[in-house]
Amino acid sequence: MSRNHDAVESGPAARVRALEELLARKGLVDSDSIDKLADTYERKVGPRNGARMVARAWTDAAYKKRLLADATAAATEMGFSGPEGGHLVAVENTDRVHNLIVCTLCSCYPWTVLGLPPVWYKSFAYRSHAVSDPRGVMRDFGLTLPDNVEVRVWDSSAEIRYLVLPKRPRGTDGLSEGELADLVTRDAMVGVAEVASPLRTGSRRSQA
Amino acid sequence: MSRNHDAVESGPAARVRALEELLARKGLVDSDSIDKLADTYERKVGPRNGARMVARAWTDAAYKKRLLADATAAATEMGFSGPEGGHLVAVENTDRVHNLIVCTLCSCYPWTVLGLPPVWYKSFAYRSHAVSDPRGVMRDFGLTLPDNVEVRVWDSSAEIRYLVLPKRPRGTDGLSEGELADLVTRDAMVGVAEVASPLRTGSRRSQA
Amino acid sequence: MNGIHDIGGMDGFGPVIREENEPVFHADWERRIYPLSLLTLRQLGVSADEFRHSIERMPPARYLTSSYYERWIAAVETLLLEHGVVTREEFRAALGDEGAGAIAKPAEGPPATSGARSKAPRARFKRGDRVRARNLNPPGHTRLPRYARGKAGVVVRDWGVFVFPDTNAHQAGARPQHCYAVEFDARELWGKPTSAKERVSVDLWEDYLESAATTGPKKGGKR
Amino acid sequence: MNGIHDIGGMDGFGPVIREENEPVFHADWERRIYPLSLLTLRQLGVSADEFRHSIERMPPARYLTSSYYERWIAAVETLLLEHGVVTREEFRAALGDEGAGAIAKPAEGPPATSGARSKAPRARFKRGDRVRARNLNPPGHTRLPRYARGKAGVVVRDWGVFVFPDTNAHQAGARPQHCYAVEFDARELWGKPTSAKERVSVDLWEDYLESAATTGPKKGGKR
Repeated sequence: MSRNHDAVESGPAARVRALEELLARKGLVDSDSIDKLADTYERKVGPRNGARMVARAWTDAAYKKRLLADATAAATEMGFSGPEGGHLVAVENTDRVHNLIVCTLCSCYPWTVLGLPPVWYKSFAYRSHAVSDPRGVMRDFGLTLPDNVEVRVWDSSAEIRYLVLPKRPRGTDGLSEGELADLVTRDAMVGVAEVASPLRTGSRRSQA
Repeated sequence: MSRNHDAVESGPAARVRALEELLARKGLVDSDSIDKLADTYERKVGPRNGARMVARAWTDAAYKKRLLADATAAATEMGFSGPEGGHLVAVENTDRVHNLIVCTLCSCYPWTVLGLPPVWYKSFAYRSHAVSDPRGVMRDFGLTLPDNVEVRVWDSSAEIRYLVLPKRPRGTDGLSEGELADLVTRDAMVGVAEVASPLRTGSRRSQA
Repeated sequence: MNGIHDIGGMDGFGPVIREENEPVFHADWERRIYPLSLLTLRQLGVSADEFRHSIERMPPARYLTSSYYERWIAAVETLLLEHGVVTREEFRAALGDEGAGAIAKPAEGPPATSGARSKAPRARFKRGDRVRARNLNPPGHTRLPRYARGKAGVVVRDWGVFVFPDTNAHQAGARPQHCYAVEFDARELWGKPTSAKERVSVDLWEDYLESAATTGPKKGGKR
Repeated sequence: MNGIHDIGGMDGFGPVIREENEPVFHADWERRIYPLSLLTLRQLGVSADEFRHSIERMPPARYLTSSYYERWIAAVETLLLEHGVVTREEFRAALGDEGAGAIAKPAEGPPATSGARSKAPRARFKRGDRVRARNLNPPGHTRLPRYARGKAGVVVRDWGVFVFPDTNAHQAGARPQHCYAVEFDARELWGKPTSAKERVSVDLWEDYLESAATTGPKKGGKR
C-alpha cells in the first residue's frame, strides 16, 4: 500500500527533496526542524486530545460548561494549545440538533485538538456537499439521522475552529473518563458519526 | 504544427478509431456518412455565410429590417438553414451599444451562419469571463470600447442562436456587397472585434 | 446539477487566446468524432438536452483537463453505455477500459411530469416585466446558470414555447413553456460599482422565473 | 476571486470515501512538505490569508488534479518566487521547470487601506440581527463563499475583531473588524423544499454584510 503510494508520488517526492535542498542551501529551513515538526503532528497532536476533552465534558459538568463557554480555555487547561487552536469553539450535539464541521474554501480544521485532518475532510466531495447535502454526506459515513433532528453545518470560513461535542452513548454509566475517551472517534468530533455505544457492540457480539 | 497535434492527441485518435470501428460493426455509423458530414462543416458552412448576410444588411435596408425582425427567415432566404439555425436572432451594434455572444454552460453557437466555433469560443477563459468581465475579454482581442458604449452580453442558455450585426466601417461607401462581405470577420460577428475600415489599413500603409 | 460546466463568472482561467488562421478541425480524430457523434445521437434519439447533460456529468477534473472534442468522446461513450447499445465488456475489448460512461455521474432526473400541459401554454410574463430567477439547485440537468439565480432582471423578449430542459434531458416530459430573454444589469449580477454600462441577457424558461414584485422591493424605475 | 477552490454547493465529486486506519502522512514527501511549508511561511512572514490565496491562484485544472499536499508544494513555490527568495532560474536548475509560481494567476489585490480604523471597532451587528451577505466578487482573496452571497441569515454569534482577509492577503491593510457567525436556513441557500430542518452557519466579516432590512422584505418572524 505505502509502496504503491511511493510509486505514484515519485513526482512530488523528487520535487520536495529538491525544494528542501534548495531552501536548506539558502538557510531557510533545516532538516532537523522539519523532522521535529513532523514528529509533533505524527505523535503528539491528534484526535486523542479532543477525545479526552469530550470524555471529561461527559463526566464533569463544570468542565462541560467551561468547554461550551470557551473551548480555547478549556483546551489550554488540559495542555492543548497552538496556533490553530486560538479560537476554538465547541458545539454540542443533542437529541434535537446534530452539528457538522466543514471548510468549503480550503480545509480549516481544529489541529490542536484533532491533529491533521484526514483525506476525506480535505476532499472535494466533502467540501462541496457538506453544506448543500449534509444528510447525504452523513449517509456516506453510514449515519442516517431521523428527519426531526436538525442539522447544523458550520463552515469554517474564518479563524474559528469547531469541535463537535458528541452525545454520550447509552450503556456507558460505569465507564471511567479514560474508557470513555477510548470510545470517542475523530469522525464523531467532526460530526459525520455518532459515538457508538459499547452496549450495542456487546449485544451484537452476544448474538453472534 | 499539425504533426505536433497528432503526436499530442494520439490517445483520442486511437480511441476515436476504435469507437468508429465498433459502431460501424453495429451498423450505427458508416465511414461515408462521417466523411460527408465532416466535409459539409469544413467546406460549406462557415463564417462566410454570416458575412454575406451582414454585407447585404449594410447595403439593403429592407433586408436589414427583415434580418433584425426574423434572422432565421433572413438566413433561409439566402440559403442558410439547418438544425442549429432554427432560432437565429441578430443583434445590432451601434455607436451606443456593443453586443457580445457567449454560451457559458457549453458552447452553443450559430453553426448555420458561422460554421463551427473556434477553440477560443469554447475555452473556459472565454466562457467564464465573457459574462463577468466582457470589456476585459474584448481587450484580450485588442478591442477597447469607450466607457460610454453600453455592452450587452447574450448568454446562449436556451435554443436561441445569436449573430452580431457589426457596425459598417467608414470608408466603405464605394464597395460592393461582395467586397464588404470580405471585410466581415467571424470575430466581429461574435462581438469580440469590430470590422476594420479598409481606409485605416490603407492610410497605415501609405504612412509606411 | 451545479456542475463544473457552469463556469459563468469564474476566475482563474487566464486570458482568452486566439489562434491565427485556425482550421475547422485540428486533427483527423476531431474531424471524425464530430460527425460520428451527430450520427450516433440521431440513431439513439438523444436530445440536445440529454447530450449536454452527458458532458456535464463527467468528473470535474476530467472535464477541465479534456479538450472540447475529448468531452464529446466521453459523452458519446456515456450515452452508448446508458442506452444499452454498447456494454462495458465491449468497450473494454475495443478501448482497453470500460468507457467514460463507467465513471460519469449517474443522471438524477426529476419525476416524470404528466403531459397535461397544452402545447402552446399562455405566457405568464411579458416584455418589460420585472422578474427574478429562482434559486433552483436541481440534481439533474438545468439551463439556469448559477450566476443568475436569485437575481432580478427585466424580460426583454418572449421567444415563444420550448421544451423544458430540466425534464426533457431526463425523459421526464417535454413540459413545453415560454422561454424569455431576461436582461440583468451587471451590477445586479456581480455587485460591482461599474460606471460603464453592462447588461447580460440570459434565455430563461418560465419555470426558472418568478415575478420580482413577490420576492423583493422594486429597484430602479421603468425601462 | 471566484476561484475553483470555492466549491461549496458544487455537484459531481461523488461520494465521500473514508480510509480505514488512515496514517497522518501517506508518504515521506508529505511528511516533509508540511513542516517545510510552515517553516518557510514563518520565515517569509506570510499570513494564512496570503498562503490560502497562493493556493487559490493555481490554474483550476491543476487545482482539481492535485492532492492536498501537492497544492502546498505549489503554494510554497509561488510564494518563494513572489517574495523574491528563489528565482525562476534557480527553480529551473533545481526542479526542471520554473516553479508553480510561474503559472499561478497573479494576485490582484484591492488598493491599500489607511490604518485609520481603530483596533477594536464597534460592532455594527448584534446577535439576532437579520443580515444579508453582500454580492461581492472581488478579483483578489475573499472568505465570502459564493453560495452565501446575496442570501439572508441571522447573526448567531459575534466572534470579536479579526483582520480582514480581503485586504490582509494582499498586504493592503489589516482593516480589523468584527466577524460573526451568520446562520442561513438551507431553504434560503439552496431553494430546496426540505421538510427536515437544516441550517448552515458561515463566519463572515462585517464588510461582507448589510442589514437585511435595507435590501429585501423581512421573511419569517423573530428567532
